[in-house]
This record gives sequence, structure tokens and C-alpha cells, in this order.
Amino acid sequence: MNISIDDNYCKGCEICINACPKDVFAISQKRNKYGTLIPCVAEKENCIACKLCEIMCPDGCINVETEV
Amino acid sequence: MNISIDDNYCKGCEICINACPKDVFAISQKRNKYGTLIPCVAEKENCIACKLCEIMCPDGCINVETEV
Amino acid sequence: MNSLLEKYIKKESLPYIFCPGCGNGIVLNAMIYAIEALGIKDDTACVSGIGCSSWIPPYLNMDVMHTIHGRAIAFAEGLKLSQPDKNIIVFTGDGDCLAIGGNHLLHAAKRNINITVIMINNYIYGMTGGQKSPTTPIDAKTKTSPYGAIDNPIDGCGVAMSAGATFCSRWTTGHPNQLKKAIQEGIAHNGFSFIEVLSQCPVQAGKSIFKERDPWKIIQYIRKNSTITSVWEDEYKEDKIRLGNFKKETDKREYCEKIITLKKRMKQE
Amino acid sequence: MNSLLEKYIKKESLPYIFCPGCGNGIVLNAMIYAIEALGIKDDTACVSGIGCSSWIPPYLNMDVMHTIHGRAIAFAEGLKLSQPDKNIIVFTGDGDCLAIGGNHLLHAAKRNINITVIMINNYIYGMTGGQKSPTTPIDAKTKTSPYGAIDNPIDGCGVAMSAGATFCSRWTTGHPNQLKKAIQEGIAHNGFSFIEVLSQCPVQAGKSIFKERDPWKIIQYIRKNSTITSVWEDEYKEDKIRLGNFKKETDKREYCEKIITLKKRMKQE
Amino acid sequence: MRKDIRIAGAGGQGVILTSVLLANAYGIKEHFNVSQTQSYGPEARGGACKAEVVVSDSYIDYMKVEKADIFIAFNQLGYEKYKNETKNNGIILINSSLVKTDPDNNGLVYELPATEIAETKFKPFTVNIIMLGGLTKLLPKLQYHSTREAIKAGFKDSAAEINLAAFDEGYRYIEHYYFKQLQKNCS
Amino acid sequence: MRKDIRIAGAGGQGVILTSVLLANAYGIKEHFNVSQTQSYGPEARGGACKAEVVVSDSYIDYMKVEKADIFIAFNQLGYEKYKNETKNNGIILINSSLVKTDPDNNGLVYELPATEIAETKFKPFTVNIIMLGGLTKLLPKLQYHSTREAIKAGFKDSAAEINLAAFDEGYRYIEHYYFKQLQKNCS
Amino acid sequence: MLRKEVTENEGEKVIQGNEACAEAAIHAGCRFFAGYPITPSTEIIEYMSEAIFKNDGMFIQMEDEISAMCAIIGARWGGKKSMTATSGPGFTLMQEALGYGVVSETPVVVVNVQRGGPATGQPTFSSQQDIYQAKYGSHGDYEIICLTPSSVQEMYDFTIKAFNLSEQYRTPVILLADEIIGHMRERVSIPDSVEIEEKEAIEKCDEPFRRDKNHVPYAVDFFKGCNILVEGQLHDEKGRRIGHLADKSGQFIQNITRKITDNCAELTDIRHMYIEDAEILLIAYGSVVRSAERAVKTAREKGIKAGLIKINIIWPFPEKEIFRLAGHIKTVIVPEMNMGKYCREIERCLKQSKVISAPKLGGNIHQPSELAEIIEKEAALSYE
Amino acid sequence: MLRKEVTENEGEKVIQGNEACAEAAIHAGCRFFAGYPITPSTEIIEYMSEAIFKNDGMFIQMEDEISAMCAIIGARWGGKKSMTATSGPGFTLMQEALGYGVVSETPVVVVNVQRGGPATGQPTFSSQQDIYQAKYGSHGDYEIICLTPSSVQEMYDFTIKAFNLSEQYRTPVILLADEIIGHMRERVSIPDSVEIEEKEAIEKCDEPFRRDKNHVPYAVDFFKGCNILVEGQLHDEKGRRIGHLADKSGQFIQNITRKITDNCAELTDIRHMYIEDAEILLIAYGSVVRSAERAVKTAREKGIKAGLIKINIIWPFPEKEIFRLAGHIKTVIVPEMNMGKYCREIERCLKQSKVISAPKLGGNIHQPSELAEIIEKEAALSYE
Ligand SMILES: Cc1ncc(C[n+]2csc(CCOP(=O)(O)OP(=O)(O)O)c2C)c(N)n1
Ligand SMILES: Cc1ncc(C[n+]2csc(CCOP(=O)(O)OP(=O)(O)O)c2C)c(N)n1
Ligand code: SF4
Ligand code: SF4
Ligand code: SF4
Ligand code: SF4
Ligand code: SF4
Ligand code: SF4
Ligand SMILES: [Mg+2]
Ligand SMILES: [Mg+2]
Repeated sequence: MNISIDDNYCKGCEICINACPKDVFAISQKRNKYGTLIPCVAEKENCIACKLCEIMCPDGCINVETEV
Repeated sequence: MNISIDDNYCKGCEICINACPKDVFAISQKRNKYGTLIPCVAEKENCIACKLCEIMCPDGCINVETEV
Repeated sequence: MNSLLEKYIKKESLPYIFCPGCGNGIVLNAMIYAIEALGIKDDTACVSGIGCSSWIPPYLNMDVMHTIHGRAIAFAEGLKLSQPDKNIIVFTGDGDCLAIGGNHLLHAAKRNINITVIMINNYIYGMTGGQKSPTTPIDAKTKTSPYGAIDNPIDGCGVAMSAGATFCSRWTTGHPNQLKKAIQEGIAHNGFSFIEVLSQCPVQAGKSIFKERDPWKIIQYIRKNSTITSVWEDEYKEDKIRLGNFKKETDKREYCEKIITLKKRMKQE
Repeated sequence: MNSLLEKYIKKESLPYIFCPGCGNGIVLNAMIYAIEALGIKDDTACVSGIGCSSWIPPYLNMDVMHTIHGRAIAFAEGLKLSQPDKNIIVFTGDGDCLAIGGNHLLHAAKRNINITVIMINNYIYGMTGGQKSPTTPIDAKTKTSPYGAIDNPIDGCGVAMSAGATFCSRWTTGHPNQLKKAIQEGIAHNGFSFIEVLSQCPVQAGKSIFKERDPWKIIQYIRKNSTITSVWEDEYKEDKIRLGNFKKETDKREYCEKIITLKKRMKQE
Repeated sequence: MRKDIRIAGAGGQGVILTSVLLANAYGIKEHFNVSQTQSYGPEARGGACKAEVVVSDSYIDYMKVEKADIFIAFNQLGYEKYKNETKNNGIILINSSLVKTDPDNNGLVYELPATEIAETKFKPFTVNIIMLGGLTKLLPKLQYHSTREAIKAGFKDSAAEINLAAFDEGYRYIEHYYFKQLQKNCS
Repeated sequence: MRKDIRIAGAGGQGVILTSVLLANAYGIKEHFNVSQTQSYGPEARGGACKAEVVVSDSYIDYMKVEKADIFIAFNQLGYEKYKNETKNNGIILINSSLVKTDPDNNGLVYELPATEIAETKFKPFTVNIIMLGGLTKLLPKLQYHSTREAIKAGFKDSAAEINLAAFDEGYRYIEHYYFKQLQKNCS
Repeated sequence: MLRKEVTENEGEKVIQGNEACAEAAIHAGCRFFAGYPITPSTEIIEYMSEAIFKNDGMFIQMEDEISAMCAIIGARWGGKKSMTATSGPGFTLMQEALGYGVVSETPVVVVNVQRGGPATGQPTFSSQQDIYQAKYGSHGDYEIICLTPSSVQEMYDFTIKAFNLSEQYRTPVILLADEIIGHMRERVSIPDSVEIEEKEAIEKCDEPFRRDKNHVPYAVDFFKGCNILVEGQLHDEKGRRIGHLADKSGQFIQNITRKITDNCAELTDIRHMYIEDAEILLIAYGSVVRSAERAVKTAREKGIKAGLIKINIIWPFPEKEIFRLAGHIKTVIVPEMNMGKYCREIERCLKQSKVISAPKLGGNIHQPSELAEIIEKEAALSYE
Repeated sequence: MLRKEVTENEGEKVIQGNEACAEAAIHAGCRFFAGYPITPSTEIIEYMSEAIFKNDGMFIQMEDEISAMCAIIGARWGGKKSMTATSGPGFTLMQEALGYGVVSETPVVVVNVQRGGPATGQPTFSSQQDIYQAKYGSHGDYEIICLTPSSVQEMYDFTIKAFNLSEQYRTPVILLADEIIGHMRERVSIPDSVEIEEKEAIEKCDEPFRRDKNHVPYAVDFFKGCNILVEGQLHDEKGRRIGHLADKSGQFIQNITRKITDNCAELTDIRHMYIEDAEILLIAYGSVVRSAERAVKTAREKGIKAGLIKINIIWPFPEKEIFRLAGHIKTVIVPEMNMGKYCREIERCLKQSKVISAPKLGGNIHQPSELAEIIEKEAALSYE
């Protein structure tokens, strides 16, 4: 399983960080090309694959791959 | 008391004839300048001065004078 | 001539352009009686859109705007805001008010601005010669519904009330005295008033909807088809049209008043 | 990138023009999930007006009309009538749909024509920079109500239902899965569907209405301020906004269907 | 050959319908070029009313009538308004129940008491068809049957019947009157 | 004297506000003629952003900037887009935290790490005011106090405070850097 | 591509202009009509409400003219040829969506049966007052194709042509009739078959707005796998907005205007009469042509060398052809049922000529005698 | 009658064009504003929503532009000077009610801050594409007064003037700005007092629409005992419809057009620069004037005899004055931020000159260097 955040489109709104029931995401120091601070996947192992982050990310950046 | 029908504006719709609870008006053979057959005051004495005819005449032709 | 009309009507413009037996003249009478009863002739202006029914105000010896199709309420709102102490009455038709003008009705009602809208519902576009209107009954064969109207008619009172009108009545031209009273109350009410009048158009609606040209018979038909109620229920199921004074809500504040309060508050600050 | 979006979104147009944290993207997601669940991508077209919310469809890999302010529903009706078998979804905002476009909503609902209207209510004109909209709460200080909004807000669901919408739901961007389901049901429903989404505009509404710029906090605020009910009562008095699937009426016939029946009848005659 | 025909009367008298039936009779049944026009009052109703028909065996340029060859007056108002817009040698047909003509008239006047006939023999609404009957008799290159066909095509069964009878009455009235005239002239 | 000033950056970086404050400082406090213009992205949000200020002691005809006398780049994108639209002897001020300059640059380049300063010493949103501070130092006929006044007038009390501090920091940074440059040039 | 469409030929009929228009629309393949009644165009919506269902099309009476115009654009993208009809006030209300039709390059036909304006004006009288509005009524830069019929037959023929041109150039086309033509009944002949333009809609096309050398984009419809983005902002081949890119935006405006102006020769439709030796020329369009024809004949009978140019497509302005035909003519008279509008174009075009405006206000058409008088006066002047 | 109105003079300020317009409206006596937000005019409604309440006026945000236009007409008859402001699409929607304003002879001011069109077009970019729409956007025959400011100061001054002209001629007046002027900030000086036109409304007048020799009707308001009938049909002195009377109707149209065209001299507002010996002339209006000024100066520096005419009131077209000033000039260049529109009028007016259209599409203003290049090219030609 894999959780990815797409740097290209993330606008740093932090909805994912707040929305994830398992606190999988966290603030990072990484900036994308627009200078936006994008979150990171901090605790992947806590993920319950509810995919709330996917539907809640307004910029469609998050992908949660469950089938491997 | 006096009931008058103004020839100038009557369009012969016969609403007055139908509306009057006391059948005061009747069809006549009199034509006005537009060639319209206008009703006549046939049974003035039956009038109860309810003035329904006044408010129901769509062309404002009828005047019921009560105060003399 | 009706002696009260001598005072209110521009005689030189007579006869009215209305067809013989048209209900518009009756509504005009009722409105004149109401104004006279209130004694507000000089403090009242009338505004109308386009349609036969909108031809009511131009005959009045009063300040009148005969405007464009569907927008009477918008003109009236501007006029009211510029002279909040005056009474503004709008005359409009089922097409003028509910077809092209529906949005202005919605928003004026929502604002609860103190104007009185009298909508003459003859179930048809009279002026243009008998096309389907938003109130045309289902299946009626009009000039633009030759196979019968398929869309559900709109209930003007229902829309006005749900949008926020604080006064609402419906009568017919067969109820001239009730109508006069309703207009009188509507004008006196400090808020948005909506008064619908079911009226006969013996020529166009006569042809397509009632299959009857005698104005009196149409009046009777409409009366018979209606019932007087004192309360408006949303889930009304009877097949008769409701008449009555449905609503008079006094606790909602009026729009101009709110602005005036705001301005007073500003001055104090 | 969200793998489903790879299929539905024109990647070359990204990033969206929406501000960081804007709710529009969430509504877009919910809609895509709904279309995917129904498997109707190729038989569906989206229409929108003008406003931030109306910028949702242009990113879709589907047939889309991005039209003019307030008229999306009218365009959609034409499109639907020309292709009655296809699904037409309208995206619109509180300004687009209830201010300038109110009359088209009224009439489309009255007709019960089978289109699905998704109205994103962010309580403000986002696109033009934060002016009062018909849903702006009373007293809110926006760019055009610097002393506080004085007019009563309109409830879009209330208007749509009273005008005749046969399907009606309201959810928030904090209820993405319920929203997706509602959209799915709305599309499947054969009649006029109205779905309102309470959404966060962290930039404009954030400034003037919520005094809060964090999108998540606004989402939470809206959620807390609302309550999920299963029935819509007209005389609702609580001060919380109602959410839920309010209406699904299946016995009223759909508009296109009525025409098609009519045409069949004509052929037989 | 070009003939300019003008009909005037009041709204509701069937002026326009008369002109339309006439145009159909000439255009469809007699294969002439026709141009039929009208002027309405304020939007749909009331007031004065005028219709014109131009008939020609060649292309019709100007489609309206300046000076009429044939002028039909349904009422006095219409007569007054257009009596001087008729050619010197023109034909005038009046509904003599309602119209009084000027002594110093331009054209040859034919009188047809259509309102009287309608109200006594038929229904008030047949006035215009009675006039059309008389007119058919008077007009050049227009067969009795052509106008009848146009009437048949223009009305539903029941209405057609009474109108055809009224038409005949008008036609015959003028036929008779016309001959009388001739006789008068001869004597 | 006419000076054409151009500021480029991203929406949200405060480019337009900077230009407005600058226009106020020159126009109100220094009594110059000013024309301030901007170009927006698609309606209200996002994308590239540019603002221009023309300052002159006489009438300003053309109100936009063709070649700039002074060019301020808030980010790399802005820098790239307009770097060649600066006069040969022009002045370039960059937010050196985000902008890397070309070696073959036209004008004299001043570097001010505004983002760094903002994020470490103030708040992220003060970037533009730090830049404005540096700019004020660099610009002709513009007093330190004039810009300060414009900032005071433009912000509410609490916001004014932090912005004034940020402004000072930018001003002083360039003052310092500028002298350093001079020294460098001398050595 | 032109396709022969068999009409239900009823041969010769006496019908109203408005009816002829509606019937032609059906023959031209119109299968969607949305409208709102207004004098003097109402007979068109009335006819269509009956006829279009019989021809397997769809009809809807909308809540106003704004939504009617929107609906026909929507329907056209659904693949149905579409039309609406209106008059003065309704035409004004349609302008915003008409502009959208132009920018989105939607082939639709809009009929304006002109009445007297402005505002409510003279609802039952005729005019030619809206000719500039037809060209400039919506905001922004664009060009329009506009036809002006002068007989009931032309009401039929030009409606067919309007549909064909709209398909060919993928743009809204305006049929600008007037009350006289709309309400007049004349004998017309309905042909056995009419040629109608029908482009096969491209399927699965990636750049639906790519243009041919005439600047005309592809024929595309919804639901054919093209993922079309129909856009009211200036846009590229994919429909994506380019409003923030000045060069591309300028190019876009060039494209939508040049597809009409560059093809002006093909869009020129002029008839003339007695022009070979004319010394005094009338230029007319719409119903007034009929008065002009008669006036010119009258003048000829009197030995005056009068001639006539009749303009069937007033927009794009057939500048070159008018100049070619009339550049050398000394006196040009432009009769119009308005305050003198088209004559402004003529004046600009015929710089060497004396251009006389012959406006007619008040709702009636020019009487031929009025025009003949002007011609005679001018003739007398030139003989002095 | 002009009355001195003391402004709350704040002397010199740096403000936006849109703000200057709104502030001027207040100073001109505007006490009613109805509007609907739209880029790039929104700052006007925003300013008014605050300022007008402070000045004892009334503000309303309407549900759309149609109703906004209607509301200001309604309010004006209530006796309050009124204004609305909009851009492209909104201006299009206002056209029907604007026509009603013209026919009912209602003095109101309509501001259109032009953006790129057509349709949604280029919402945040500038254009001068709506100049003909301002004149011809509504159906029917009419004339309009239209001012084109080219600086923030003029945004202030012309707004005052727009109100005065509307009162003087009793007709809607259009302030046709553009995005650049609307959004630009410049230093402006607000005068201590402004002269504003204020006619005392006549009381108890029987024929409220009787005209003076300039064809202008009386100043009348509701609630002054006049029993006014404000009518959108063509009407007589009492407001009664005359649409069925051709002569009277024609006369009415004459009246409402001639009150503007007959007073064209008074309505001419032209400035010029270096015109005495000019051989190449630029004619410009609105923001483009600023580029033209610089280009002309540049040309002069190079020894080219260039000159400039700046038109402050584009409608009515100042035909006579342009001809007087420029009739003899060989080469005339007309730069515009549209596809070349006003140049059509210039061409018609200056028949002897070579009129060169210098259109600029895409949303940006002409760079002075672009214009200088055209001037130089033409200068070179004339020296050949
Ligand atoms: C913008 C516009 N569209 C259409 C019309 C034509 N029109 C005039 S009145 C009318 C309908 C009137 O119907 P209603 O309001 O019911 O009035 P009624 O004549 O039945 O009293 C229409 C469609 C118009 N004048 N303006
Ligand atoms: C006819 C017209 N009037 C006004 C506008 C300007 N305008 C664009 S979007 C908008 C409001 C949008 O509000 P809403 O529908 O709530 O969308 P949001 O941006 O909030 O999602 C307005 C007024 C326009 N484009 N067209
Ligand atoms: S929700 Fe999406 S856009 Fe927002 S911070 Fe997370 S990944 Fe970025
Ligand atoms: S799938 Fe659910 S648990 Fe996993 S990261 Fe996303 S929101 Fe958190
Ligand atoms: S009701 Fe009036 S108009 Fe009708 S017949 Fe009686 S008097 Fe005449
Ligand atoms: S007043 Fe009453 S009773 Fe008397 S005539 Fe009139 S309706 Fe009849
Ligand atoms: S058409 Fe109908 S509504 Fe109009 S005047 Fe005649 S009867 Fe009255
Ligand atoms: S302004 Fe508001 S609604 Fe518009 S994109 Fe930004 S956050 Fe979203
Ligand atoms: Mg009606
Ligand atoms: Mg919104």
C-alpha cells in the first residue's frame, strides 16, 4: 500500500492533515515549485485506507493505493 | 336616486345585467356610437343600492346615485 | 360614469383598451375604492409591466410608470427606496410576474420591501393573443400548447409566500368587495404584499381555456372552482383553488425601515 | 494524484484556479466518484454558469459548457431536450443560481425536467471578490454590506422544493461521502434534482463571514452549525441549518417524458 | 393587371379575415400573385382596423395600397378615413347598414346592408362574409367558386355552412343590386 | 523626472499592495504625480501578478511601463518574465530568497532575502513590506518617512506595527548591502 | 456539405411571412425551438409549437427570451439545429447569450421581426431600427451574419439560407425581418426539395475548435467522445481559456471576425435592377425594397435613369460589391424605415457619391410616390 | 440651473478610477445606487455601498443588472439622482431598461467599465469594444450621450459632467470607462466645490412631457401633483401612447434624437495637441489617449509634425468639430483597443483623408512605441 501527495498541485491547505482520522499526514518543510509548504506522509502505518484524504483534498493530490 | 349607464364607454359585456342581485338591468336595442348594444335600466325601483353594478362594470359606466 | 372614477380616471383616455367584459376594469375599480378608502391618492404611485393587466395604471389620474415586460417590481423597488414614505402599488399579470418577472418577485418578497403587488391571473398571455402562461392549467390547448399544456402551473401565492412575502391574499373578480378590502389591507401592511386576482379574459382565455366567451359565465366558473379558506396549508390536496387572506405577518421588519434604522445608527455613532 | 482523477481531469489544465483549501475541489471529487459509481461518464454532460463554483466542470474530461452568469440551467434545459437520454449536471453558485439565475431555477423545477443541479453555497460572491450573495447571513459585513447585510437570506432548497423540484438534498464539504451519494441519487432520479453543498470559501467568505481563514476550521464551523434531518418541515424554527436528503418524489412525471409520450400519441393518431 | 383592394372597419368586424379569404381565393384558386397586409391597433385588440390585398398576374412590387381600385367600408369610421384614398374610377362597396356615403364620392358606390342581413337572416358574426359575397361579385377575375372554396378551407364544418349561406346572400344581393343599377342607368 | 517602476511576483505575495503603498508615498507624501496600474490573473485569484508605478514631477502621459527604470522581482517567475524589460542602466531589486539572477543582467542588481527575513524575524505575509523597505532606500526622491506614513495609513494599528518593523528591516538591509556594494566596487 | 432534403412540398400557398419562416426552419432541419411570445413575431413560436412535434423535434416555451436564447445554444450542442424568434425587446434581452453563441461558435438562427422602438415603442408597427443592434448589440468585438428578407417567399428562402450559413460558418445567424414581412400573406412556392448544409460531426476529436483555412472550426457535437469544452471566455483549440494571454486572445478575436469578413465575397448577396445605365441609385433592404422597386419603375417611366440595389445580406457589409456596382454613381438614395442607419455605411463606402438618406419614421413603409418624388428632385438637380 | 455644491474636499488623493467615479457621483448629488457586482467595475458598487448611506442616500444590491437598471430609473422618478455601474455582460443586460430610460426621458448615469469581450471574454483585461453597443445596444432608434475618461482625474470630472448632462437633457448618460482607467490609481485633486445641474421639478404640471425649444422636456418628479404617466411606448406630452399614430410617433423619435443631435455643438468636448501644423493626426479617446500623447511627443521629438485630437464625448459623434479641425489633414490614425470601430465614423467624416485604423486586440493598451512606429511609417511615406 502506498500514500502519495502530488507536489505539482498541492496548495498547502492542510485539509488532509486535519481530515485524516489517523493523523497520517504532517506539516513538513518541503516546498514545491510555487513555494508552497506541502504536507508529508508521516505515519503511513496508521492508515486505515478510509480514503477520506483522497476525496477531501480539494486539489486531487492524494492517492491511496491499497491493492497490491 | 338615479342609476345611469354611460353610453360612451359601455362595451355591452352584460356583466351588470348578470351581477345585479335585483335584475335592475336588461338588454335593450339601443346602440352607442361604436354600434354596441348597451343595456338599459329596466327596473330601477327594485334597486337596493348595493352598488355591486358600479364596482363590477369593467368599463366604469354605471353610476348609482343614492344621496339626494 | 361611475362618479368615483371621475376623480381617478383620465377621461380623455377612455374607453379602456380592454376587450368587452375583461376583468381588468373590475380590478381597477377595486383598487380605486381601496385608495379612496385609505385617502392616499396623492401619496401613492402605481407601476406596471407589459400585458393587458399592466394597462390598468395608465388610466389613473395619479403618478404612474408603465414599464417593460416583467420588471415592474424592480422599478417599484427603486421608486420605493427613493421615497420610503409613499405607497407603491404594482399591477402585473401572470406572465409578467411569474414568467419573465419571477426572479424579481422572489427577491422583493425576500427583502420584505413595502410594496403592494396585485397580480391579475387570467391564466394566459392576453396581450399577445393567447399563449400559454405559467398559470395555464395542464392540458389546456393554447396557441403555444396546441396539444395541451404539459407543464405544471405555478401558484403565485405559494411562491410569493415561500419567498418571504409577509402579506398574501387571493380573490377573484367575482369578489370585488373582498378584493377591495384585501388591496386596502395590503397597502396598509408595512411589508411586501402580494395579492392575486383570478380574472376573466373572455377573449383569449375564453377561447383556449374556458371554451366560453361570456365574461359572466367565466367569472362564475372561476368562483365555483374555488373555495375560501383562512389558512394556507402547504400540503393542500383539494382540487379547488384557494381564496382568502392567507398571510399577514407583522414581526418581520420591512426593508426600507431597516435601512433607515441603519442610517440613524450611523449618525449616532 | 488521485488515481480516479487521472481519468476524469484534464491534467494539462491543472492546477485548478481555486484558492488553497477552497471547497470546490471537494465537490468536484464527490461528483467524479458519483459518475464513476454510476458508470455514465460518456453519457453525461456538465453545464455551469459563472463564478468560482462554475469553474468546476471545465477541468473535466467530459463534454462541458461553461456558460454565462446565472443561465446555466437554461442552457442545460436546451441540451437535455435535444438529448433526453443523456444526463445533464449543472454546477452553479449561490449567486449564479439564486441571485441572477433564480427565475430559471424556479421554472426548471416547475417543469420537473430531468437535470441535476449542484449548487455550491459559499455564502458569498467568491469570483468577484467577496460581495453579498442571496445566502449571505444577516448582519455579515461583506464588501457590499459594510454595515452588515440587512436582507433575509434565501434558502435554496426551500425555493427549489416549493417551485416543484422532485429531488432535494443538502450536504456540506465536510460530508463528502454523503454528498457523493446524494449526487449519485440525484442523477439517477428521473426529474428535477437540486443538491446544495455548503462549502468553504476561505478567502472571501473567510474574510467577511467566518472571520477565519483556515479551510478546515470553516468546514468544522459549518458542520457544527448544521443538523441532519430526514424530513423537511416548512415551519422549521431551529437556528441550525438542516442537512439531509429532503425529498424524492417519484409520482410526478418528468418533462421530457411527457413530451415523448405526447409525440408517441401523435404518431398513433 | 394589378388591383389594389382596401378594406376598412373596426376590430372584431372580421376585416382581416375577409382580406385573408380574398387573398386565398385569388392566390390559390385563381393562381394570381397576391400580397395581403393589415394594420393592427395597439397590440391585440380594439380600435380601427384596415386590411389590404394586392392582386396581380405579374410580380407585385409595392405590397401596400396607395390609391385603391376597390374600397370596402365595414363601418362609418373606416369609410371616412379612407374614402379619399380611392382612385377616381374606383369601386366602393359599403356596409350600408352602418355607412352613409358622401354625395361627392369618387368612385362607383355599391351598397350592401350586411349588418341588417346578418342580424335578420344569419348571425351577427357573418357580416364580413356577406360583404365578401358582394365583393366577389364585384371583383374582376374572381370566380364565385374560388371564394367559396377559400371559405370552406377556412372554417370548420358547422361554421362553414352558415358562412357559405351568408356568402351566397351577399353575392346574390349585389348581383341583383348590380343589375338593378344597370337597369336604372339604362332607363 | 519620470521614473517607471515595475513589480512582479505571484498572486498573494502582496505585489499590488506594495505598488499602492508606493504610489501613496510618492503621490500624497511627496506630491508627485503617480499612475499605478496592475494586471490581474483570471478574475480574482492565482497566477502571475504584476504592478507598475510611474512617478513624475510633470504630467504623466502613458501610464504604463515599457522599459522599467526600477524592477522589483518577488519570485523567479516574475523575474524571468520581465528581466529583459528593464532599461540598461536600470535598477533591479530581487527577493533573493526566491530569485536567482542571470549573470548577463541588464541593470544593477540589489539582493534582499525578504522571504527569509520575513519567516525568521516576522511573519510570512510581511515579505512585500520588507521589499518595500529596501525599495524605499533605493528609490530617488522618496523619504523614509513618506513610505512609513503610507504604511501607517494603510494598516490597522496592530498590523501597522509589525509591518513598520518589517519595513525598517528591509530598508536597513539595503542600506547596509548598498554600502557593502559600494565598498566592493571600490576594492 | 449540402444535402438535398425533400420537403413535404405543398407547392404554392398563400401564407404569412412568419409562417413561411417557421415552415422553412422545419425544412432546413430545425429540430429544436425555444421561444417566448412577442408581437410581431408570435406567429413563429405558435407555428413551431405545433409543427416541430410533428417533425420529431422539440419545442419549449421558456420563461423569457434570455433563457430561450440559452436553450437553443444548449440544444445545438446536443446536435439539433435550433432556432428562436423574437422582436425588439426580446432581441435586446437575447444579446448576452447571443454573444456567447458567437464566442462559443454555435450555429443557431435568431429571427428578429422588427417592430417600432425603442423600449415598448410601437409594438404593432414595422421598422428597420434594429440593424445596428443586430451587429453591435452584445458587448465586445465580433461580426455577425444578418439577412433581410423583403417578401414572404424570401422569408422562406432566407430562413433556409440562414440555417445553412450558420452551419457553414459555425456562428449564430440573424434573420432580420420586419413587421410588414412577418405579417404579410403572399403566394409562395415551396420547392420540392431544398439544399441544406449538414456537416458530419467529428468524433473523438481532441481539438474540437481547430480551424480550417477559412478560420471556421470543426463541426462537433456533445456525446461523440470529443470532451468538448464550450467556453464563453476567449479560448484555444481545446476550449481552454486564454484571456490572460494577450496575443492568443487577439488571435481568437481575429479568427471569429475573419471567418466572416474574409469570406465577405461569398457572403455577399445583392440583386440589382436597371443598374447598367443608372444615374440615380436606390439602395434598399428588407420590406422597403418593394417601395423602392416601384419608385424606380415609376422614375424609369418618366425617363429618369434610376436604378436599384437590393441587399439580401446586410452584414457583413458588402463593401466591395457595392463599391464595384455603385462607386461611379453620383447620386445614391438610401430609403430605410429608421432614422437613417445603413446609409452611414453607404456613405463611408461611396465616398465620391452624394448619399441621400431617406428615413421614414413612425411605423409605415415609404410610399413609392414619396421615393419617386425624391428621385425626381435629384434628377431635376442633375439636369440643372 | 447650475448650483455650487460644496464637496467634502479632501484635496489631493491617490485613488482608483472606480473610486474617483463613485466619489464624484456622491458630489454630483447621486443619492441612489443600485447595482450588481462585476469585474472590473466592482469597486464602484463597493464604494457606493458604504458612501451613499453616509450621504443620506439609498443603496441596494439587486438580484441582477436588469433590475439594477430598472431600479435606478424608478428611483429617479422618485426624485433622487441615480446611478448604476457595470461591465460588458452586465451592460448588455441593462440595454432593454436603458432603452426604456431613453424613451421615458429619465436622467440617470450608467457606468460601463469596459473589459474584453464578447461573452465572458477577458474579464480582467481592458478594451474599448463596447463603444457601438453604447450607442446601438438597445432596439429602436435613439441617440445617447457617452463620455470616455482617460485618467483618474477625468473619471472624477466626467462623472460630474455625466450627471449634469443627464439632468440637462433628461436622458440616460453613459460613462464609458475601461479596465485600465477603472483600476488605475492616480493622484487626483478634488475641487472645493463642483457645479451641479439641478432643475427644480415642476409642480402640478398638466403636460409633464412638454418640451422646450431644445426638445428637452420639463423636469418633473413623482408626488408633485403632476399625475405623470411614465411610458415606454412612444407617447405625447401627457405620456399617452401614440404608437398607432404614425406622424406623432415619427415626431416623438425626432424629439428624443434631436434633443441630442441638434445640441451636438454643446455636447462636443474635444481637446487637441500640436494640431496647428500637424500633418499626421492621431484621434483617440479613453485610456488610449495616454499612449497617443506619448507617441505624438516622441514623433515631434523626431521632427515629425504629429498632432492629437482627444475626444471626451464620443457620442453624439462630434462630426462638425472633427471636420473643422482635421478635414484638411492628409493622414489620420485612429488607435483603439478594439477591432477598429470609431475609425469607421472618422472615415465617414474625413472623406478626404487617409484614415488608418490602429486596432489593438488582446487586452493590453497600445505601447507608445507601437504608435510611434505607425506615425513614423506614415511620415516616411509622405516624404516620398
Ligand atoms: C421582453 C418582452 N418579451 C415579450 C413581450 C411581449 N408580451 C407583451 S405582454 C406579454 C404577456 C402578457 O401576459 P400577462 O402578463 O399574463 O398579461 P395579460 O395580457 O394576460 O394581462 C408578452 C409576452 C414584451 N413586451 N417584452
Ligand atoms: C451578467 C454578469 N453579471 C455579473 C458578473 C460577475 N460575476 C461573476 S461571478 C459572480 C458571482 C458569483 O457568485 P457565486 O455564483 O456565488 O459563485 P462563487 O464565485 O461564489 O462560487 C458575478 C457577480 C458576470 N460575469 N456576468
Ligand atoms: S489537502 Fe491536498 S492540497 Fe491541501 S495540503 Fe493536503 S495534499 Fe495539499
Ligand atoms: S486513507 Fe484514511 S487513514 Fe489513510 S491517510 Fe487517508 S484519511 Fe488517513
Ligand atoms: S357592465 Fe358596464 S360595460 Fe358591461 S354592459 Fe354593463 S354597463 Fe356596459
Ligand atoms: S346598486 Fe345593486 S341593486 Fe342597484 S342596480 Fe346596482 S347592483 Fe342592482
Ligand atoms: S385579451 Fe383578455 S386580458 Fe386582454 S383585454 Fe382582452 S379580455 Fe382582457
Ligand atoms: S474566492 Fe473563495 S470560492 Fe473562489 S476559489 Fe477562492 S476560496 Fe474558492
Ligand atoms: Mg395573463
Ligand atoms: Mg458563492
